[in-house]
Amino acid sequence: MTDAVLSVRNLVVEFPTRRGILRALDGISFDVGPGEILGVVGESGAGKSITGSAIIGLLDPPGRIAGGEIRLKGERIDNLPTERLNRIRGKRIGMVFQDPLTSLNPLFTVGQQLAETIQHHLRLGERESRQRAIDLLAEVGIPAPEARIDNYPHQFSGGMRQRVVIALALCAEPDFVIADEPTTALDVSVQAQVIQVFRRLCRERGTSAILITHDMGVIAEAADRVAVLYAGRIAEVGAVRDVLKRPLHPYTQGLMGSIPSLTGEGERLVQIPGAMPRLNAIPEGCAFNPRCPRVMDICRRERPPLIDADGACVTCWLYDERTEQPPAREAPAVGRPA
Amino acid sequence: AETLRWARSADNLTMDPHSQNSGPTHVFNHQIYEPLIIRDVDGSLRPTLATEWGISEDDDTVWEFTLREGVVFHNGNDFTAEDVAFSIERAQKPTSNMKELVASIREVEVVDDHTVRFHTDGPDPILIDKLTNLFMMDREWAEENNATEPQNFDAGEEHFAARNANGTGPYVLQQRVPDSRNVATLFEDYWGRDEFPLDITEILYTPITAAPTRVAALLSGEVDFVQDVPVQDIARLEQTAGVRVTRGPENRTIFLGMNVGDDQITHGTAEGNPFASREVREAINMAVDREAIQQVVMRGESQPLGTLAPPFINGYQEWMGEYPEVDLDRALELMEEAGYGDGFQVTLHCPNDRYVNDEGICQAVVGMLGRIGITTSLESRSLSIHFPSISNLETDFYLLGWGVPTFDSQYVFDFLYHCRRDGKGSWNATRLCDDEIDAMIAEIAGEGDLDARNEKIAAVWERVQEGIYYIPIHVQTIARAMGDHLDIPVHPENDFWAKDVAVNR
Amino acid sequence: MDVREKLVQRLSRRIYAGWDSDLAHSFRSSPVTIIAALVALTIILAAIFAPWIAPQNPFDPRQLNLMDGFTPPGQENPFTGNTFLLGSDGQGRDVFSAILYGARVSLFVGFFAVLFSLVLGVTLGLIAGYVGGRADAVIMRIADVQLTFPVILVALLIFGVARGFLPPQHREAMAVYVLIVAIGLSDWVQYARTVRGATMVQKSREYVAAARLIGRSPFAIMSRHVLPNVTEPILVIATISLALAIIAEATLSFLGVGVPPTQPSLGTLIRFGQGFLFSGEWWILLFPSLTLLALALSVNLLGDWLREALNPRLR
Amino acid sequence: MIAFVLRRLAQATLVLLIVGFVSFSMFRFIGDPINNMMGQEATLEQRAELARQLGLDQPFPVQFARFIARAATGDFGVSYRLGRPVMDLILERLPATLELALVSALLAFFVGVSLGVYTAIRPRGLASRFVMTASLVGVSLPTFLIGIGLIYVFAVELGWLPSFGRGQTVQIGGWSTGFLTQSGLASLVLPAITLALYQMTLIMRLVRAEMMEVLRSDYIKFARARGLPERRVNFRHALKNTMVPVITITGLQLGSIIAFAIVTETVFQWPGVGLLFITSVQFVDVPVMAAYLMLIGLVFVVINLVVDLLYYAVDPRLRVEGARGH
Amino acid sequence: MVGPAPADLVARREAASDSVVEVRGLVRDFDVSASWLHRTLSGEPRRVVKAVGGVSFDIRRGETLALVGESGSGKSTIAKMVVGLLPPTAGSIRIDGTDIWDPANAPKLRDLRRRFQMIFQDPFASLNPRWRVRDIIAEPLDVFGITRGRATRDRVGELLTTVKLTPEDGEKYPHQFSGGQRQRICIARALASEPEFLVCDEPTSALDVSVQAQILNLMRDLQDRLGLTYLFISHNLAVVRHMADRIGVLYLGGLAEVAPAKAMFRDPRHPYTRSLIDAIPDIDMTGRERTPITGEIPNPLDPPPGCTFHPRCPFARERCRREVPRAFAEASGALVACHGVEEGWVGQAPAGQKAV
Ligand SMILES: Nc1ncnc2c1ncn2[C@@H]1O[C@H](COP(=O)(O)OP(=O)(O)OP(=O)(O)O)[C@@H](O)[C@H]1O
Ligand SMILES: Nc1ncnc2c1ncn2[C@@H]1O[C@H](COP(=O)(O)OP(=O)(O)OP(=O)(O)O)[C@@H](O)[C@H]1O
Ligand SMILES: [Mg+2]
Ligand SMILES: [Mg+2]
Repeated sequence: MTDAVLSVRNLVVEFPTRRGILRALDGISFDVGPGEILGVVGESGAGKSITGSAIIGLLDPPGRIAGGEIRLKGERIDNLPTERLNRIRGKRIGMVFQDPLTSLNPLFTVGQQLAETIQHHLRLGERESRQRAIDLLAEVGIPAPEARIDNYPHQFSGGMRQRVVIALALCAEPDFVIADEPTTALDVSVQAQVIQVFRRLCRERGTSAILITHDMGVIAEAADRVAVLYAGRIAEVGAVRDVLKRPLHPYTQGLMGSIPSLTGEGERLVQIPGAMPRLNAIPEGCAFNPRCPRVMDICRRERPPLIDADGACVTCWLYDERTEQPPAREAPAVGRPA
Repeated sequence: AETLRWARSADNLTMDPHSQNSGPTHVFNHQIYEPLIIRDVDGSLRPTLATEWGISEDDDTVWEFTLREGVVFHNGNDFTAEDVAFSIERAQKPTSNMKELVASIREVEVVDDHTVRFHTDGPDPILIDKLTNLFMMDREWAEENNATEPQNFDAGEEHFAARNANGTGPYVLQQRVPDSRNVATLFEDYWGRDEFPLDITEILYTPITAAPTRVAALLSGEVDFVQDVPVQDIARLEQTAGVRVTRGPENRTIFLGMNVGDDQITHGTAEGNPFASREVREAINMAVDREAIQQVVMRGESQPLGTLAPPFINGYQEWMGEYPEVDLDRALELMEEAGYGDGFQVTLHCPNDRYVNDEGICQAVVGMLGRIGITTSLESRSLSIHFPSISNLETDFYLLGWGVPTFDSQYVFDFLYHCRRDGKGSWNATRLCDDEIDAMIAEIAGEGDLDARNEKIAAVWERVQEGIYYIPIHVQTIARAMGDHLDIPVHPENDFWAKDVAVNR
Repeated sequence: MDVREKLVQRLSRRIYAGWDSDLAHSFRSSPVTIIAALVALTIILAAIFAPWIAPQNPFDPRQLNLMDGFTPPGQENPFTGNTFLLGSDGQGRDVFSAILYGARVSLFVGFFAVLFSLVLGVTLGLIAGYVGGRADAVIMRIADVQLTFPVILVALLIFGVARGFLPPQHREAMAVYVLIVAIGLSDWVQYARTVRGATMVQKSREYVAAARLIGRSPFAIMSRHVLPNVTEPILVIATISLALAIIAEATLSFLGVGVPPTQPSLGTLIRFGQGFLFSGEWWILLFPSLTLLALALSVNLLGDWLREALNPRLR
Repeated sequence: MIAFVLRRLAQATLVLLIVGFVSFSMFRFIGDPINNMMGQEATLEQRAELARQLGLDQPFPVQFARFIARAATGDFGVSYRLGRPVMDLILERLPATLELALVSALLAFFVGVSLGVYTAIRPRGLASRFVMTASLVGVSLPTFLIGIGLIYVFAVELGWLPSFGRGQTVQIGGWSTGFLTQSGLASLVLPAITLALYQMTLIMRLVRAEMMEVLRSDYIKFARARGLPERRVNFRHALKNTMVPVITITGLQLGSIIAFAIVTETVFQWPGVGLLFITSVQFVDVPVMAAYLMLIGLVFVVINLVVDLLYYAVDPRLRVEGARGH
Repeated sequence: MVGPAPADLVARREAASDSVVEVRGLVRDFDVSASWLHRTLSGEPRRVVKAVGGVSFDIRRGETLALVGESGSGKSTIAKMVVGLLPPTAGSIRIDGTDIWDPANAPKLRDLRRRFQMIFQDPFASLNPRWRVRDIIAEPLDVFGITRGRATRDRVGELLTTVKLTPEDGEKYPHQFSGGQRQRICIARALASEPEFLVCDEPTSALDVSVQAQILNLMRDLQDRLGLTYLFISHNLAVVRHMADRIGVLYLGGLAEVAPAKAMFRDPRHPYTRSLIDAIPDIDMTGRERTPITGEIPNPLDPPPGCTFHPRCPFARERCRREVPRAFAEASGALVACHGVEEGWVGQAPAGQKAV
């Protein structure tokens, strides 16, 4: 896809640790089209945040990109020197972190933090920056922005702080935004408000985005397409509707089944036995094979490739032509646990 | 104008001239106060505030002094016979530390402004020798400032004269910050302006406790003159360009004192008082290896000795200086005889900033005594604690050094052998109280005839040597180091007068 | 909450978080630490076994021969014919033996001073942190006051006080204990503060609530539940303050208020040795100084390593 | 704000009272003040009379109140050793110590903070590793050895700097300063370095640890993610946040410099209060010990107060929440 | 597995009233005032957080009552009071008819303690990292003197098996387990004293959905097998829907509505309940628009007068601003504290349709 705003190919991220090299991401590939919001879901530790950090070049040391490439509008942005990266960060790629409390420097006013970013990227004067900051605050729905701009972060409520963080990420009008669990720390009622603001701004500006979360509800509501990560690998990428309604990968199927539903009659939840492996103990072949109800021999031996199936991409041998039983899409029906 | 930057290990304890009879105190005070006469480097007496002196021909209990004319105190007052009378009386007060020296003076008679007569209890032929450190104060100044009694040093009294000085000496005290800085500048109206070189116009006296710092200060040229040069550094200093070292024996013996008088020692776990037994003392005397101390601790800078009398003084005889061979077997036998075959334990108190390698000597002694079963714990401390504890009888076993400014045995007897009474025996912490000895000492004091007197002195020596009341160790050699623009010879009393110093640049 | 308290809490949480880090591994992968451990261990063992290793007992004056004095390292003494590995000092003490015995004194003082302050500080810290309220306020105010006075000052004061109180004949024998108390007393605050902070963190953890739920007494909770969880910061502080205590002892001995000169610690040996700075008997100063440096440095390195190894976020 | 200051002042007073109590107890119970003052020959009546004069026959609290009242006016009695009012002795020596402490504190603070920041920013650099290791050597060497070493190298072998004392001082009012003469300044160098070294190491390590912690925090990551230049992130965002806790601890450390000066002053024969104190300890000169204790307590309290106010100024969270909040 | 309930226990269960837990007028205030000095100087009044303000409910035997509400609504505070970790400011909590906070009942409390237990939110924090799992589980056995020695070992093994771990796991330390396993260890510990009543404070909110499913299923199984009664606390409505028989909705320390689970989701009565259900993201892609509640959660230090929800309530009228609504029973069995519902001016619009 040449028109993709962001395209990630075979991304590998490694952490050298005391016990050897830890592969946190292992061959991740996806594209994000213009104006598109890609949801990234997965269990804790699946590598969602690492994906975001890798794109913006902020992997915690000693983490490093060990393979693959990341292109922003066709231009490679992995392994850029810091000064070049600094011109991309904030200006072309914005970032929103999970915790609005800790994302803001407690010792500077909200206005100072906004203005310095605007000044730096847009080369505006002090007064213009300030004015723009006020406008932005208004845009993300902070009431009385003129008054609040000189407040310190701790004087804001959680939801407002998260909106300030979004304003900060968007203040230089980037082409692309990465939002890493932007609402996890918030209450349900406020969560909806923040997601709305985020979605509205992306739509209005035609900004593409990656929305990282483990809340399927948020994905369902805000994303166009979704990528499911499992143990540092992509399990499935597809349109939101397809993936949520008719998941292909047994893992996705289990995941969807384990979410208690509002309409279901309080029946037993689908339960995937076991837990996601640690990164230093990923089994051979398909990472999901020990937990998979439909495991085949090949799954224990070979890693499944990314397979195009029904307009979505899935890494599962079930959908490989070479395997004997080509299955159709089916409703989540992973066997009930014993 | 030339500043003499002068350092030694300890500060002078007080400016009050009669409060402490200690070397470092006197040496500094000599620059500011003056006695009637001083003892020169060669041991002779040199007229200072007195120009003439002598025993009256008619009465051998009278000394007559003719005072120097035209002498003024730093405050401008004239120095007169009144002041002499006042100073002597002051030195006789109970709080004085000089009272033994003037104990024999019954009365000071002011004949005229420049003549005084001292009337003594019986003849005192060596009175003059005792006056070399007896400084003259201005009566008026003392009275004005409520300083007519010497500072009671041991009681830590606040005292005007302890911090201020008004002497007749060549230098005027400008600043005194105890422990750190004493400044004195040339006195414009000094009587001896034309008599002495007086090249030095300012004296900056600093105590530097740490020996390496002191030596370093000289090597780096920050001080011009260092007393108490550590023996181990003499060689290095002698080889250093631009540094001159002078040395010579000091008129001072270093010895151990013991509590021989009490029934029970308090600083140890012995049953009773082992030191009361002559056998024990003899054993100790045999166990102390003076030659080893000389060779190692003193690096040869001492002369082992078997008596408290320095060889300089009147009354010293060859036989006294001899000391017993080290004989541990015999010593152990003696201990056995005394009933201390299993040994005993005692604390040795030792100064660590007064005499040459004092702490080292004590440590060596501890080892030597260990071999005859005496377990000694060593407590070393600053002279400023050590000396009061000796005068307060707070020690059973101690190291002390005794200089003899009078160059006469009587000085030793009065201070170290006489019982603590009648204003005598103030440095005798042995609790020795022997009426016979005291009587013998008293007889010397009364003897006008020098030969007869010397016989009496010899008798006392015989008696006290026999008693082994102290364990003499040695006479120490002292070394002074200075920049080579100076040449300050060693004085047997470790005295020194800045006014005599000629500077050769 | 006081900002400083918050800070302490954060620091202790940071240290705490490291309980499952792989100590052994990080140890093996740090050559500096291994060397430090070896050095520290050698000195400590040598000190403990000094009576069996040392050719001479330098504390026994009877074994000293003054004539051995000032023998250079490895050379023969012209009078006695003895040779000494690291030379001998002015009292004829074998410098090597003196170092071993001196390290023994230093380590003894250091170890028990640390133990003393540890027990005191941990107890008070646990009480302050767990009981809170008035007990906390009182303990922490006392700690504030104590913090005013650094080790040396407190130790000097206690020394002064002890000198005033103790009967003179016991001063010598008690000197080592006075040192222990003096150094120990000045150091408890660190433990108390850290343990208090860590305790407050632990107290808010749900396992403590679970223990309360089944009716366990505060004492049981403090000793069985909280205490094992605050050991890492205690260990780190203890290691580092062992080095500090050794140096404090040396400094006090240097200032002349330490152990008696006939039973020299490393600090006292250095005090003696510095007199020979210019005179050519370099070994009397150099070897004890090197030993002290090696001991303190290796213990400090170990403490540093422990601190980092127990803190997963630093790796 | 007022409440904050008042609370701090109240705490400070409490601290001083406790310190006062310790000093007073020392005064009262170590040695016998009467013996110390009168010598041994005094009669029983004289003793009783002196006891009455000194108020020693009063109940303990009254004595303590009097002691505090007199201490508040700077009256600590007379030194047993030097026979002079303790306050005079201390005031005489205070300038020396304060000047030394000030220079050391500045040195320790600026060098310590710079090195700390440097090693935090480049934790893996060769220079950082060297500095970190060297700093451990710094805390492992007793101050007195450092002092002796410096004297040996710079005063004796090289002869560049003086080895002891304050050099020439100039009297300005009651203050004698060594800042105005060349020898005074030269004399400061070695002791100041000796005294500063240990604190410098501590500050450096503290700054480094805090800074590294801050650099890992989310807001720094977020600042980076906004593309702010490295310098701005390190020196504006990170440093300011680092300084908040560092100020407190550093403040306390610097406060103890004065007390630490005891050793340095001994080695360099620096005529300050530390030297006075150490001699007093050897002499059991209780009035001086007590006064020194109070002095250190006061210095600590003042520094603490200043640090708290600084803290208050730097951290907006405190300003808004009021004095203390949960 | 958990052994069969002892005979006397069964008897007691039979004998007791239908309610295991009766909570009446429970109030808890937290004093968060500034220091005395500060207040005096600035003339500020005392500041008190009314974390829980007069909450009453019953939990019937074998039933699961869930409490939902936003952060700070007082869920955990209630839980802590119910299990006796936090004393209430006012009101009473009776478990099997015994008021657990009545000092007169202190002697009985030890025995009573066996009968209720708690499972905490964070499985990482609720296990002592320094203890082996077997010691952790054995602690209640020891303290209550239930078993000794070998019997304890066996019982621990049984309990581990009950929660689908193996007895060998007892030798390990908590950090050697995953989050879900750790939560199971917590459950095993809670079951050790054979309680009848379990308080679960957000037991799965720290876990991933797939693990959450394991725990929720396990809890349901245990309930079926052992006849446990749960007070289940969560802010996740879907989870609550899945677990609860009845649901209480908390807002700012007060119960807005208590209703049977199905009824509540079918027909939420209180406007706050409605907006909560509206705010749930629609995972089922029904095309429903999410309508977030407007406004911010009010400051608990300064709660609005009258009905605390009125500033955010689309139906608010004058009365709501003045008068605190009292709970009244609806025909459906729901207890609702709302003037609008009581007076009928809050529309009967079903959830999902915007009611502004
Ligand atoms: N600094 C690091 N050092 C070593 N491993 C790391 C580091 N940071 C992350 N990892 C590993 O990378 C994996 C992916 O982490 P990541 O933060 O991307 O997970 P996530 O999917 O965002 O999880 P969560 O939902 O908990 O945020 C984790 O298993 C973690 O162990
Ligand atoms: N110890 C305390 N001191 C002061 N206020 C407290 C304390 N504990 C709780 N509160 C306050 O009481 C209110 C209710 O708190 P509680 O913890 O019960 O809420 P919650 O519903 O459990 O929230 P969450 O979902 O965040 O756990 C909150 O406003 C909280 O700030
Ligand atoms: Mg993440
Ligand atoms: Mg809660």
